[in-house]
Amino acid sequence: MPICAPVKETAFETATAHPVVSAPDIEVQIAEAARFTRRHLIASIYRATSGHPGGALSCADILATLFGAELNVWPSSVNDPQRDRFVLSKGHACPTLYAIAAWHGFCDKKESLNLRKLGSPFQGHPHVKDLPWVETSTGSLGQGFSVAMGMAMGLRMQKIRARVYTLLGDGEMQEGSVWETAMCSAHHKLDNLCAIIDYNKMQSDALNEEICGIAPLADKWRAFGWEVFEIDGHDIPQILSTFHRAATTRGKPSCIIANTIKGKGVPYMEGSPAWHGSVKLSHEQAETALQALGCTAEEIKEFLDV
Amino acid sequence: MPICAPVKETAFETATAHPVVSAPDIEVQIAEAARFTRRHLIASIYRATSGHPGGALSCADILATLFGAELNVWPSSVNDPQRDRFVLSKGHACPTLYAIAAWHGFCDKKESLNLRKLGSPFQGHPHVKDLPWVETSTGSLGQGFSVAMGMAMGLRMQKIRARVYTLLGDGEMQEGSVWETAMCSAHHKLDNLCAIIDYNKMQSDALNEEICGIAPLADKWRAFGWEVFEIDGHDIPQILSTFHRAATTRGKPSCIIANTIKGKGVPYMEGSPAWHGSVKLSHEQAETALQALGCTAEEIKEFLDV
Amino acid sequence: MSENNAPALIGSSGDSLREAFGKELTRIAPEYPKLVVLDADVAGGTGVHHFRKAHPDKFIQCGIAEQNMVAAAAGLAATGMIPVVTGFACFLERAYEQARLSVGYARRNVKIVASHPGLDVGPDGGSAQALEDLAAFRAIPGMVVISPADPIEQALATRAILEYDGPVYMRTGRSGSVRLFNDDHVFEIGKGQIIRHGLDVTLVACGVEVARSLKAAELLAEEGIEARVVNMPTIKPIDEALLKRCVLETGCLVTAEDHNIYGGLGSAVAEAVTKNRPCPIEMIGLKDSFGTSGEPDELAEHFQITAPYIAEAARRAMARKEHLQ
Amino acid sequence: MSENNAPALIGSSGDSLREAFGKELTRIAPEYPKLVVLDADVAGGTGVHHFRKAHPDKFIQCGIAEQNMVAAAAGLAATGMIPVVTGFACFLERAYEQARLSVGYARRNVKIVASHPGLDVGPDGGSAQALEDLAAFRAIPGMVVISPADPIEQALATRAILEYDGPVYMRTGRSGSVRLFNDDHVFEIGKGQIIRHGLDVTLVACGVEVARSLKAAELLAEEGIEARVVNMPTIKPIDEALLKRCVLETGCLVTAEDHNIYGGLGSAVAEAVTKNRPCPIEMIGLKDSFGTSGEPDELAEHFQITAPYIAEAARRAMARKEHLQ
Ligand SMILES: Cc1ncc(C[n+]2csc(CCOP(=O)(O)OP(=O)(O)O)c2C)c(N)n1
Ligand SMILES: Cc1ncc(C[n+]2csc(CCOP(=O)(O)OP(=O)(O)O)c2C)c(N)n1
Ligand SMILES: [Mg+2]
Ligand SMILES: [Mg+2]
Repeated sequence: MPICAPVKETAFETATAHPVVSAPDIEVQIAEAARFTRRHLIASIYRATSGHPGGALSCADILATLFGAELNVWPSSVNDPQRDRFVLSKGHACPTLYAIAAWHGFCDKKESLNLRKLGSPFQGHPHVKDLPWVETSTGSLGQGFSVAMGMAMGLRMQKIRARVYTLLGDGEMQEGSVWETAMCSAHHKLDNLCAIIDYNKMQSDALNEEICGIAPLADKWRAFGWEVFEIDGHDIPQILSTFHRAATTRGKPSCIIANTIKGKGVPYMEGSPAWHGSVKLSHEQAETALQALGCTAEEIKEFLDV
Repeated sequence: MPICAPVKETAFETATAHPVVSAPDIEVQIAEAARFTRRHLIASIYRATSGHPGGALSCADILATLFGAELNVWPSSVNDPQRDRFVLSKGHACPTLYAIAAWHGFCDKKESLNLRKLGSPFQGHPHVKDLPWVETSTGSLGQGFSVAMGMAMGLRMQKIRARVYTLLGDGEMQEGSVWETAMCSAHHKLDNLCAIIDYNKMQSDALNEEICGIAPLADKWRAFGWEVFEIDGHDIPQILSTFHRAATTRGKPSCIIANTIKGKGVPYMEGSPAWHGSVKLSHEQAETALQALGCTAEEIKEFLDV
Repeated sequence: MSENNAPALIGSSGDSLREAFGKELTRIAPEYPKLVVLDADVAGGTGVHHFRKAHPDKFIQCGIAEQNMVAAAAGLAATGMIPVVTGFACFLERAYEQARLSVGYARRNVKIVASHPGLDVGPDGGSAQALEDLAAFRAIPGMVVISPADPIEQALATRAILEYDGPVYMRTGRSGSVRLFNDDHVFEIGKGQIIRHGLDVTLVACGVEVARSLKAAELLAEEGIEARVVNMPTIKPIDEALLKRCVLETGCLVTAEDHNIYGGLGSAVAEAVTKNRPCPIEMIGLKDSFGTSGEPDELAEHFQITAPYIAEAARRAMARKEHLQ
Repeated sequence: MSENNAPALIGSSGDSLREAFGKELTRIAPEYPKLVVLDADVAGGTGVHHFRKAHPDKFIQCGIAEQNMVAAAAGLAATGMIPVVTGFACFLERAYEQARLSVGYARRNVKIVASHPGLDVGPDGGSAQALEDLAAFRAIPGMVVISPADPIEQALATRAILEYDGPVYMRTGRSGSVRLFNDDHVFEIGKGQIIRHGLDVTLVACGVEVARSLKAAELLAEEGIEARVVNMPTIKPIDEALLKRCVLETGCLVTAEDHNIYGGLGSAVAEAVTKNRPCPIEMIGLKDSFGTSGEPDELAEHFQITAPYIAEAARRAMARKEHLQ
């Protein structure tokens, strides 16, 4: 397993401060974290014999960037009221969250491979119990977003300048409560709230447009009063700069529509809803995936030997 | 009580046919029906000692037009599978529905004044039981719209060319399930579905924009894939022609945003959310309201003597 | 005319449970700096208009969007606030799954306070009469479920739920209510009380049915039957010890609630009784039917949950007890 | 690689309850021309992918929007269709209030069929394990609630709910299930059956707990205890007559369900028993706790709802019966 030091293990910084590393440096670090994240999540889903690889892979770059450069939260500050919050509203992608958390030292890299097992805190969907850095329990689409809005309100009421980030799926846009939250957040001018949509064009069964079309998505969010950014969700510099623009948006919440590829990084999964979940990866499939993600034979052995 | 013959007591017509009366004639008849409706609902709410007059008055012209010229449903055809359906999604405005139904002979004018009483089928919110012309039970905002969508699907599956109309409140736009239905109806290209929004700018407690802003409303519906018409919801010729345009829209559902005045027709109620509900009308208030609605002293006595 | 022609809001009598709740919450708010109240455009009906007026900065208007409101409350709680979510009982059911996951499963310190429960909403009709809320919320693991009987108890319960750390569902009520208790009344989550002594039968009730059970006990007393009356404001966790004692001492029970007979107080009592010492139980409540329009008292009569029916149930329970012996 | 590298879907074994449901529905569909199936993007998990394939024109994809789906089904029913709403049990709770009003109150002929109930969803974890669905839906007036025990019964129940005119909530299951019944098995809404004879204690179970209760009876038999086993696939309306008989003949009961001990089968049985002839009841189910990740069988063990725990509960129930005599 590639042992890389986490990007930040430093002291607590203020809500608006960003790590003082030069841009290219941090981009390289984030890319490395994203690579680790993809490998780790494939391994954990393989070991679990079930899970949702497609939507976990599509958001790896987003989460790597968020944890690598945007969130002012470190293992030492998980209980600090001043910390930024991240809510994984599309809870089924938690292997990505566990992986990036492991990368940054919130949990043990090896232990967090113990996914979906009885007694493990790394449940099939994120649960607050036993994982202090999981901000709320999710798994039922739509709810995490509403909870995140409540957090943004709570922080503002307590005059805490931290920000709240939440990641939603595009299929999740079909849940009505998402639009309740969108409307209410805009009404309350929650500019400390940022929703990122993992726009991978696919949901559980098929393409969004086959199941229930959500286009034009940006128009919807604008009509609901949000500042909207449309980006390539695998372009780390673009994600970074968009987070910055979102953080400086005043008077309304920000929505980042991140165009992504479901299964990104594992060629045989890319662009196929079949890999949404709950799928069981064979040893060969996991191996092929890790090869595609650049693992050495030794790393593959370490990841897959249970 | 003004005894006027219902506009239609004729035989059943096809889904697309409109009554063969000249335009001015029908407009006069609808205006008369609307006048009756407003008087009747004030009387029934007065007698019930509770109810929601504001939002009942704002939709009187819309319902009078719908029942007077658009819906191919008559007392003799309430069980005809080919009939058009009307769903009052903002169920608290049912005194308007009961009044226009009484006007058209679906129920007894006098009996339908017996609102909200034990044993009366005219409950505080519409219920299918004992009232065959009530198409679904409503009262919980948002649900009627979803039910209407299901009806539109059911009719299409059975190759019935009838149309489904539903009336929603503007406060109701805050319910997430409304946007689920909006998205799903557009996806399924339900051009036999027409949603009318009673845009009276007010809800239970205050103005929409104080509670939770819903503007820009037309943009929202367009972004959700609907054909949108914005009209004056008290201008009968405009309502009529818009129904016609909606009925000829193909490939998508139609949304008519009807700008209205809450409490319309009763000056002291107009523009005040205080008259939303559940309010008790004093005898004097009811009298003043009926006077404003052009009732003679005799008619007032007949309406208010319990 | 508009000024002095203000509408008379229905049921805003000072002795309703919602008023007791709203006023007490407003009064004690300064003691709970993290308290925040959420509303979905029905503040005028839940009693929290008092709170909004006094503490506008602690009042969050969510619009007509109960799902978002309940999950948002979980988010507020996650930041250390103490959110009190208010609404009409039937519409709060819209957020059942949010109450389950974001509140219950995450075990957030959220208080859901529901007015207009049971037949209480009266003329609005069956659509608005929540007769399944106690059952639904009781089934959520870890959720405390409370239904006080009078304004004094409602006020005490209001403080108690703020003191308690965890998810709570509490009923209030819109109708004018009978005052049953004095200022020295004690409310403790999980505890019921014997409020009338008797050894022939125990009437276990919550909410509006407590007053009716007391009346039933009077009717029975006229026949020489000594009915014990237990006020059981906490439906979950139910006071098993007290029930055990009542079964031992009176040998049969009647439960009375403004709720479906399936899943609410009656079931909680039946579960406890069959788990400990079983005895005959007769249940008063709606017999798996929806409500309809009418005044709450008329409806109570219509659906047979008033004192005479409770008394009749007591006679049946006693007859069954005899039969067993 | 993409072609022959197709993912293996978990739990799609041919003997799961969802498969039995999905296949039977597909098979008998031609007999019910008004039948229509609704899905919220989980057809692959509920068994109705079979139906979609065979009858695409009778399949409505609603997207991930359970609220709209359930109320839309009411609308379809209003036009004379027979809608079968499918989904995972936990997510169908999202539409609880729609089930209450648009389906239950309007009494529409809608069938809500929920897969992944209880601990059945396993590794997905506590968020997805619906342990309160029987309680919540049972509380809705007029709602029939069913939880079959094996594929044969599931298939029979599938036809039975289509024949029945009114709202129904029915569980299926994703895990491979034990086959208990032969082709001559009979399922009738509202009827339970004695599937093993015995006079010492009755084990009343539904769903996956029926097989476990049979195993418990075997364990007990080794000790010379003759446990009767009752399969109770209809939780509502509960078979009161059968329960009465069991109480009379065995004097004590154990209930077993993959559900919270509050509000489900155990409560339904306790209500019926205390209403008729009371007796000791021990309840097996989750003790008011949420689930967690793990394989269903492991979880059943962890939460103590397997055969040894049922057997132990039977011993407790019998001891309490003795004590009473
Ligand atoms: C309310 C709810 N309904 C259904 C599900 C089941 N489910 C889990 S993931 C999923 C598809 C999600 O699609 P999307 O949001 O696009 O996620 P992604 O593509 O990023 O994996 C569904 C339907 C759920 N989790 N929550
Ligand atoms: C789900 C739900 N929540 C709350 C209510 C209570 N309620 C009844 S009417 C109303 C205001 C509705 O406002 P609007 O839709 O604008 O109706 P109108 O102004 O036409 O009367 C509210 C909040 C309800 N009926 N349903
Ligand atoms: Mg997607
Ligand atoms: Mg309005």
